[in-house]
Amino acid sequence: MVPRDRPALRSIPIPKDRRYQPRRVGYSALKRFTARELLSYSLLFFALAALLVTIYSLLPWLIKQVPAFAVGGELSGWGQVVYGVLAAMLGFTVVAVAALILILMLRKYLALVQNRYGPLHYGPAGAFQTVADAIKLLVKEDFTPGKADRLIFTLAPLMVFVSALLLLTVIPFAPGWVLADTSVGLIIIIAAGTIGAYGVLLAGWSSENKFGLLGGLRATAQLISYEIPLALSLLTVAVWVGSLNLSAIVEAQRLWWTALPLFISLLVYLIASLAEIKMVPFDLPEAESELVAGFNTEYSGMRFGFFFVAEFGELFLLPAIAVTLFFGGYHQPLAGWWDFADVLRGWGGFGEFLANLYGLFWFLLKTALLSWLIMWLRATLPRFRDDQLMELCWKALIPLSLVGLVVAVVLRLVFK
Amino acid sequence: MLRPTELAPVPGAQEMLVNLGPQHPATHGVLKVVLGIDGERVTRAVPHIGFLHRNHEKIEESRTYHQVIPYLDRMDYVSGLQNELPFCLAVEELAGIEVPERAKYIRTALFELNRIISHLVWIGTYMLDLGAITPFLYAFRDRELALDIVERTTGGRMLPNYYTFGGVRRDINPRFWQELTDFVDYFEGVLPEYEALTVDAPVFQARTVGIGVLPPELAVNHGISGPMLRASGVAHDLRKDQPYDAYPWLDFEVITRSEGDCWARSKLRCQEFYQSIELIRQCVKKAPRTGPYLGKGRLKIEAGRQRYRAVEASRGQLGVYLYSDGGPGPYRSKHRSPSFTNLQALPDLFVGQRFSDVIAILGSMDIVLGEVDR
Amino acid sequence: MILKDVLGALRDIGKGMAVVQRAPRKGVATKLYPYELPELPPVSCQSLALITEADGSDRCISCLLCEKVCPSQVIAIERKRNPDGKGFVLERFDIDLVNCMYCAACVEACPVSAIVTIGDFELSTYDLQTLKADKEFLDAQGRRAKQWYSPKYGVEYRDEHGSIVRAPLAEQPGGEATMLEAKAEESEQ
Amino acid sequence: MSEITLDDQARKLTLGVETVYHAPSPAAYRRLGERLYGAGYDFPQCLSGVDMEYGLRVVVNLRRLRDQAEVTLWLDVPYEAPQVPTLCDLWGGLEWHEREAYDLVGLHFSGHPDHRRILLEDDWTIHPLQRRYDTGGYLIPEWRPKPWPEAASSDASDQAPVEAAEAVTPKEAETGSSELSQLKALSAAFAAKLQAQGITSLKALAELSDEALTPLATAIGLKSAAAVAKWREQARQLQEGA
Repeated sequence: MVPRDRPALRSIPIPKDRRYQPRRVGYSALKRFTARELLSYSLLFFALAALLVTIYSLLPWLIKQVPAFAVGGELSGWGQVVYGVLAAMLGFTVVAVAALILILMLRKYLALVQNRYGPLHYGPAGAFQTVADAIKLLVKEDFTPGKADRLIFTLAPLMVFVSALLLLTVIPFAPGWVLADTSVGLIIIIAAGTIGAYGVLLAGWSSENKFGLLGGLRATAQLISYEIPLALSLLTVAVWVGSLNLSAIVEAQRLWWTALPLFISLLVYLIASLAEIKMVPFDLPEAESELVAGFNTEYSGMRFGFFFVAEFGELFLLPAIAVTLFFGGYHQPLAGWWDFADVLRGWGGFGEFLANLYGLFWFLLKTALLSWLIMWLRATLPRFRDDQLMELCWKALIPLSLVGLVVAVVLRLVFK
Repeated sequence: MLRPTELAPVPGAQEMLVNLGPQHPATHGVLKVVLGIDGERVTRAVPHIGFLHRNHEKIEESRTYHQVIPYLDRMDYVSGLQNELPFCLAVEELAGIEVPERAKYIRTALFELNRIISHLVWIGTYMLDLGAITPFLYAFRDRELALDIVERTTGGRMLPNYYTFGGVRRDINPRFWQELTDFVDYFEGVLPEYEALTVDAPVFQARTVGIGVLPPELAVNHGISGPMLRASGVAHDLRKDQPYDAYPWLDFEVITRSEGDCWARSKLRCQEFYQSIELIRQCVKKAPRTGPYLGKGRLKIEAGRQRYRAVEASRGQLGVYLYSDGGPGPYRSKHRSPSFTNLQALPDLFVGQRFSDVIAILGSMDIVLGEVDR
Repeated sequence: MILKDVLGALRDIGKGMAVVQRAPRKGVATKLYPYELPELPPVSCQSLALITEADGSDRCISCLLCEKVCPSQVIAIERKRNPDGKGFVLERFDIDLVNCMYCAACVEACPVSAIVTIGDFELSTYDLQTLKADKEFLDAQGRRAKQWYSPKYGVEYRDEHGSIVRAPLAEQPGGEATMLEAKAEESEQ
Repeated sequence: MSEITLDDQARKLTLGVETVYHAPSPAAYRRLGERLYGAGYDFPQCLSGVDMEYGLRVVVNLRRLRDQAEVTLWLDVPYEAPQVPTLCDLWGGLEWHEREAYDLVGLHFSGHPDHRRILLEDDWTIHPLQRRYDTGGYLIPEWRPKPWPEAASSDASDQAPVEAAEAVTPKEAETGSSELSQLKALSAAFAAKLQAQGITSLKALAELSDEALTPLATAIGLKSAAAVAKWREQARQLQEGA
């Protein structure tokens, strides 16, 4: 209601020495946040993730191009060493970048549904916020509480992170693009999850903090309990397909996804993986309003960063496993009828590469959709209580996963 | 401070003492509760308050009646306007100041608006306690709209200093009733969303149904008031039982629920949203559009007069005991804050519950530490 | 029975998820504060200021009322007899804006609307001593303020010549009573 | 309210709209409380302590939810014997209010299950809502207790002797105010603490031997020996100047 000839209240000038002086650079860019922006940035990140995964998957081939490391089409002794070092580094990068992207996307998505902007100031529409956060975590003081068990306190975050990293090695991103194409891929997935439970327990225990201990115990109970339905639902896939090799499982889903016959197992897997990620509604181990920060109460700096990256890396990896096992992996939907990848493969050597990229695209798309589902749940739900969590696991999920197993056996006997 | 007896172990329990607070995300301020925990089971709870103590009552001894009012806003800073009313009522009754009808309606409408503001803060922080962040931001989004109305009317958002003896301090702006109507219409539209995210949500129900049941006899004996008492099935509401301002002319029913658990308290507050909306509508309809906003009267209270006057604030019975020695200010004014009295039920409700439930119960009590410690 | 419960629970969860997904339609509620300043109503009491007339003289008549009514006792006034005329002139007018509660009791007590509320909320400082406001600072605040409010005169502002003008009735927040009073004054003129 | 049989000395007052029962003695207060509880006053509203300047008064506001009747209960106790029987076994809601009245006003509630300070720290020494303290928590030097009013006469003689450490016998009545102001010249805070130790003038302070001064300095909170010496020197100079 202020008339035009009079400046509005907002323009009251304040002397400079008394004024709070904000950064006024790039204000026009700040205002541009919309849902469309979110989408376009997610596409960019999508490309970045695809690039990283491509390099990661092409690593053996790249190393073989160096004559010293290749012997008759296979890696030489030194080649193996170089490959091992580079693969570990690249794997770390892939998980870290995936985590950074997912953290940013989660924050942006939560901001979108909560009528706010979210990170906005670093990079276009806040795109580099997580990078800045990562740098901040890296340069923070490496602090250990006085009473903590130093060795375990230091090693625990690494165990959690390595468990996430191990999952990465067995996932086929495209035909042939898999680091360890072992015949026991499913077993490795189960084993890796168990290591993470140890890491969380030791983190809570070694930090000599009551909240940390409570959080660690809660996490252990939760993770170990949910290993069972998780493993059982993974087992149904093995029963149905008849292989523990993930590539073989993906190849078996060219036409029909496993999700259709093994619907029950899929449901169990999704709920159990939510619990494994320790995300709402199963975030009891680090329930902020109850246990301050749970098992990572005493952690700061990059040690906390490892937990954080591992959690969000799992937000990428567990949906990735779900996609691999239940949603046809890198295949486009109904690839058994007509597959664009086959068309691409017809073009020869480079077409093969393009076909793999095409598979990677579908893989990442399905994974992103599943991750988004988890984020959506996180935006909606409060958290369960610890005993309800256990009841859900032991009274609902485990019987349900056994039912799923029986269904898988019966279906296999009938249809194959 | 713990007494030695409190440190003695409970026989048969492997107990760990945990300090819940004073700096803890779920204590809504600086409440400290020493919890004995056996596994996840709470074996004892000893609350410690006073971290925010400012001794308003001593300050008020050296202030005049008018100067006391700004201090009252600081007690329950979530619904600041409500704190001023019992003091104004007590002084008006002692000094015999008449309040014009229009001022009564203005007061009542703002009082109910503050109830909405307060319950919005509660719903947000309670969901935050239970692990959901989204309703918190929705609640604060809508609270801003209500606070804007308060600011346009009184000049302050949370600490308005608006009620005074004989009415209100300054006239409302001409668009006040229209603003109220607009807000109430909007808010009634959003309320189902809150209910879908809170009282109707299955996970919320799993966390709250049957948790922290407060028996009505215990509630009455402990002097518990407000939504906590009404959720236990006791129909005690000072708006109806000892009406003040415009409430005698408004048409409403006291809401009660019989369950007495955390869910009942939450549901009751959601129902009170609707009730407040309805009351504001009635105020808008019935309030005279012209007339004085401040009654005439001489602010002189004889020596030896005393009065205990209470109103039904958003957390319960908010009262003031006023004793006058004939001077220009209160000789002694004791504030009976609902949070302080409701918090006494804490050990009774906590012991035997799980650690997660403790948070749910504490949140459902809806305490404001500024009011507890005064 | 169990299936019905589970399905009902899933339906209710779905309802909540739908609410969350529909929320972005309401738009962004955040104000980017340093870049977007809030539209404060003219009555908003963010800070205090002293008003000087267009010729530079004080409105304040040194009646000490504000000093007396201040609940937190942060106003300190010293005055002396006006050497050329009746009344008093100010020697010192200090407000401790750190301890001030911004209850605006002084503004209501002031018989000449010399002390007013303004909407300047950007007084953040690293040094609290800068908020022990003296008369020069308060005068400067009054000169800088584009509009201000006092219950007696309502919203006022300075026109381009620097003289103080009362805002038109449509803008006055004071309500019907104040408006009618003002109308009566206008009709007299 | 007619169903309550009054104690032999209890007075029923009607102040405005309020009904007040004024108990003459702690025992009568307890009996009145029990009778009110028996009469159905089930909802404890408030319990306040008031410093009446001749003694302390406890005010209990009760409500009966059945018919919304309100009643007030008064008891006056002298400063020397602020013992009040507790009512929190009848109304659990008065427990914290009684603790607060003890904490801020200095009433002692005998029989209270958890008789601790509630808002202030446990090692706080004063009860700030008593009129003898100013807002800084220091003793007001001119403060004098008023004589006990005849109307509210209490059988204070049958009170138990003071046992609690907090029951401060006012020293101001015995000493002249000029001596007090001498002490105040040092520091109001220390003057109050010194008074509690029985030192009422600079002369008494300066004449104190070192052996006697050291525990005194500890008691009033002076930490280092240097601070004690400096402070004592200051007192000596002041006394010489006077």
